[in-house]
Amino acid sequence: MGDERQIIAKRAALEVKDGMIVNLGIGIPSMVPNFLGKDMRVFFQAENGILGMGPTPKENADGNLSNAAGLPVTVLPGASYFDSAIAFGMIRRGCIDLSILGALQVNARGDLANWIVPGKRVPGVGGAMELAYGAKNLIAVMNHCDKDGKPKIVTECSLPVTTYHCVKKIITEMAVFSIIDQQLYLDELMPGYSLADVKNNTEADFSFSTNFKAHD
Amino acid sequence: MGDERQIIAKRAALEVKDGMIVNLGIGIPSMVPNFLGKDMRVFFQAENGILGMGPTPKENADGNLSNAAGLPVTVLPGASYFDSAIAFGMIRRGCIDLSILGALQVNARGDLANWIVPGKRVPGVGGAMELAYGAKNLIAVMNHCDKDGKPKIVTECSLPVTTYHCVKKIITEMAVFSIIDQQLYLDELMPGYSLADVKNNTEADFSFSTNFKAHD
Amino acid sequence: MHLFNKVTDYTTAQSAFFDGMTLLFGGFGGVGTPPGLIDCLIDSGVKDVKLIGNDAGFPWIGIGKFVCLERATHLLASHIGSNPTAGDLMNQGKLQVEFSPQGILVERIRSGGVGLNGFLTELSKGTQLEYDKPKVTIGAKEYIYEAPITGDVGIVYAKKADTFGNLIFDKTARNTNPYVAMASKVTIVEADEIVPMGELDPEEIVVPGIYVKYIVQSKGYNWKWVWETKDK
Amino acid sequence: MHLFNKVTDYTTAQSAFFDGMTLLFGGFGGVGTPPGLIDCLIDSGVKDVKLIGNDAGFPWIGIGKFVCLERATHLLASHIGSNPTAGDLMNQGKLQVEFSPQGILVERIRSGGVGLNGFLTELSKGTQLEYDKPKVTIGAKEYIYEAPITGDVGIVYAKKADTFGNLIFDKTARNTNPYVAMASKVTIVEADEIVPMGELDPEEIVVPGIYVKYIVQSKGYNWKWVWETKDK
Repeated sequence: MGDERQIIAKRAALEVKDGMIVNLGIGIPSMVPNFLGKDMRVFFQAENGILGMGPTPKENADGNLSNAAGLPVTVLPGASYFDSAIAFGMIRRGCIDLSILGALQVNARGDLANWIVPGKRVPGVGGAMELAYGAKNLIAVMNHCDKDGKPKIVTECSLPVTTYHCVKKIITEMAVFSIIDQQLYLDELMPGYSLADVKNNTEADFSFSTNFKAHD
Repeated sequence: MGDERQIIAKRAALEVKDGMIVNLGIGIPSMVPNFLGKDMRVFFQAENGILGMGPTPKENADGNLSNAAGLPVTVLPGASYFDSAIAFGMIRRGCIDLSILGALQVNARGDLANWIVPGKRVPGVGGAMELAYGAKNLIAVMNHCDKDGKPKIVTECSLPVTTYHCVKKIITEMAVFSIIDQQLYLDELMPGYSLADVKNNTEADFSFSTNFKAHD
Repeated sequence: MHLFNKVTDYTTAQSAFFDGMTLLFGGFGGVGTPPGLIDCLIDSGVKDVKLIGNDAGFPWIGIGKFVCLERATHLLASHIGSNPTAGDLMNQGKLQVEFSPQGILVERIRSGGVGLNGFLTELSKGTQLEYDKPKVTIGAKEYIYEAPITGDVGIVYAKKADTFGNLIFDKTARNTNPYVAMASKVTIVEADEIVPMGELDPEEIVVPGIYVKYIVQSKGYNWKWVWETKDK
Repeated sequence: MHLFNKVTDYTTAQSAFFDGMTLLFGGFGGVGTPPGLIDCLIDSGVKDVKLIGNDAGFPWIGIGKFVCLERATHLLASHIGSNPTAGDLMNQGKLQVEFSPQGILVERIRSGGVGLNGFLTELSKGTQLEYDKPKVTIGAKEYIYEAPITGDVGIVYAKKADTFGNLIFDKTARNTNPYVAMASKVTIVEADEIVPMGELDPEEIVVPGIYVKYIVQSKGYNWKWVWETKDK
C-alpha cells in the first residue's frame, strides 16, 4: 500500500511542469514533490496563506511556518505570506495551474467526492471545494479501489459530492484516466496492471484515449 | 466668507474629543485640525488608506503621502497605511467616531445632499456615502445659505440625496442644530446672529433643544 | 481604556467573555490561535459558546482544548478532521457543527468585518454545503448567498502589537487572524511582543489598531505540535 | 515569459492594450497611478476604452491625461470633480460616466479579483446611485447587488517588484492598486525599483507575484501635483 502510494505520487509528478503554480492536498499529493526533477522551478501554494514553499526543514522547524496540513515547511526565494482570504482568492480566481487532490470517489463526468463518509468519517470539506472549483487543472490521485476492494471510479458517486465536473485526470496505481467534456478516457495502464485488471476494478464506463498506451 | 468658514471650523473643533478616530471631508472640515488643542490626541483617518495623519509638511512634501483630497500630509507615531478597501471597511464597520462633512443641503430628518448639482456641478460622490452610512457621528458643516441666499437647511432636499437620516449635527456660521430621531433642534446661536436671523434663513421647522443657549 | 493604550492583563481580557457569546478565533490547524487566550477562555468557565473559525484544532492544540470541554454548543468551521473529539460530540448531538468551504468561511468573516451584507458565490451549489442558504438569481444564473459573520468576541494571535493595537503577524500564523480582528465587537489580541507606538513601520502593519480592544502579553505556544509529538 | 522573470519593456507591455478593452487603473487622485504606463497607453493609440478606477484624475495627472484625449467611451468612477474635462465630455455625451460610492467600487474590483460573484450592500439604497442594479431581499431586508468587476488589462504602480511580480507599495500610493492587480486578466506593473527574487521579505509583500504578467521600470511621476503648481 505504501509502495502503491509512492508509485501514484511518482506518476502524478510527471504532470508538474516547469514554471507552474501548484497546490497539493494531504496524503498522496503531499508526496509528489519528492519525485520532481531538481531543475524544475515550481511554486507551491498552500491555502493557509503561503506561496513558494520549500522542502520540509531538516531541523529547527518553525511552528508558525507550515503548510495547510499544519506540517512545517521552508520558503524559497520569492516566497510570500498572506492571509487565508487572499490564499483562496488566488484559488478561485484561477491562479493555480494545477491542483492534485486525494479522492474517495470520482465518477465518469468528473464529479469529485472527497470530504465526507456519512456516519463514519466527518473530516469536513476544508479547502477542497475551492481548489476543485478554481484550479485550471485538477488531478485526483487515489488507490484504484477502497479498502473493501470496491471501485472508486464510479458511475454515480454514492458519497456526497464535493464539486461537480471538476476532475480532469485520475491517477491510480492501476491506470491514468482523462475526463474530457464529461467523458472518461483511459490514457495509460500503470506497470504491472492489465486492461482486464482495470476493467474489473472500474465501475464507470470508459473509452480509450487516442494516444492510449499500455506501459511506458 | 473666509472668516465664516474659519468660524464654522472652530466651532466644529469643539466636537472633537481626546481619543477619537476622525475623518474629515474637503473644504471647511479640512480646517478643523487648526483649532484643536495641542494636548488633544486624535487619529485622523483618510479613505485613500491612512490612519494617524499629522499636519501638512512644511517642506519636502511627498507625492505618495497624501490625504483623500490628494494633499500632502505627514504621519504620527502609530500611523498605518492600508489599501482603500480596508479604509472603507473601517468606515462602514463603524470604526470612525466622528465624520465632519461639507453639505449642499440637509433636511430636518437628517438627509444629506452633498454630491451633485444636476446640470451644474458633477463632482461625483467619492466616499461621502460610506462616511454618512458608517460613521458613529456625522456632523454637516456649511454656510447657512447658498450663494443665492437660499436656505440650505430645508424641509425636503431638492438636490439628490447622498444618504438618508445620517446627519446628527449641523454647524453653520449662524447656528448649531442637532437632529434626534429625525427631528431638528436648535442647540445654539453663533456669535453675532439672532434667533430671528436663524428663523429667517432656515426653511425647515425646528424646535429648541432642552439646553438651548443663545451664545457662549 | 484610552485609544492609545490597550495593553491589559488576562483577567481584564477575560471579562469580555460571556455565556452564549459568539466567539471568533484566529488560527489554522492551531497555528496562529492565541494559546494564552485559549487558557483564559477555559479558565473563564463560560459556556454555551458559539464558535466560529477555520477548524476544530487538535484535542490538545488551539481551540480544540476548549471544544473538548463540551462548553461550546455550536461550531462553524471548514473541517474537524484533526479533532476526533469534536466528531464524537457532533455524533452524540452535543455539538452542532456546520461546515463551510474554507475560503468562503474566511470571506464571510471578512464581509462582516468590512461592514458589507454578504456575498454571492456558486461554489457549493448543488452540494450538501448549500444547507438552506438563500439562492439568488442574477441575470440567468443562480448563486448561493453567504451571510456576513461578526463575533461578540474575537481572539487573535499576533507577532507584534503596538499599544494602539497595530498588528503584524508571523508567517503562516497570519491566516484568518486579520479578519477575526475586523469582525469582532471586542477583539482581544495576544502578542508575542508589545512595543510603543511609532516602533512599527506604518507600511508593514497588517491590521490597524482601530479594530483592537485589548492587548495581552503572550508566553508563546504551550502545546506540542503534531509533528513534534511524532518525532518522539 | 517565464513565471520567474516578467520584466519587460514598454513596447511589449503596450501590446497588451487593444481597442475596446476594459482597463482597470490603480490610483487615487493620480497618486499611485503609473505615469509611464499612462504615457504608454496614450502612445498606443488604442481607443473605445472602458475605464474603471477611483476617479478621473486631473487633466494633466494620472488617468486624466488619457481621459482628455476622448479615446475612452466609458468611465466607472467615484468622482470626476478634479477633472473638468471629464465633466465636459460627459455633458457632451462623449463619455458615459457611471458613479459608484468609492468603497463599493474598490470592493467590486476586489470581488472580481478574488473570484467571487458580487456582494450585497444597503449603502446606496434609495439614491440615484442605485441605477438599475438588481435588488435582493434576504430575510426581511432589501439590498443592492453589486456585481464583481474584472478588467482585460490592469495598470499598477508599485514601489518595488521582484522579477516574479511580488509587490510592495509606497504609503498612500497603495490605495486601489492591489485589487487592480488581482482583478485584471493582464496585469502590468510599473515599479520604481525591480529586485531579484528573494530580496523582498515574504512578510512585507502586499501583492504576491501570482497576479502579475508584465513588469516595467518606472522613471517616476512626470507630472506636477496640484499643490506643487499652487506653490508657484
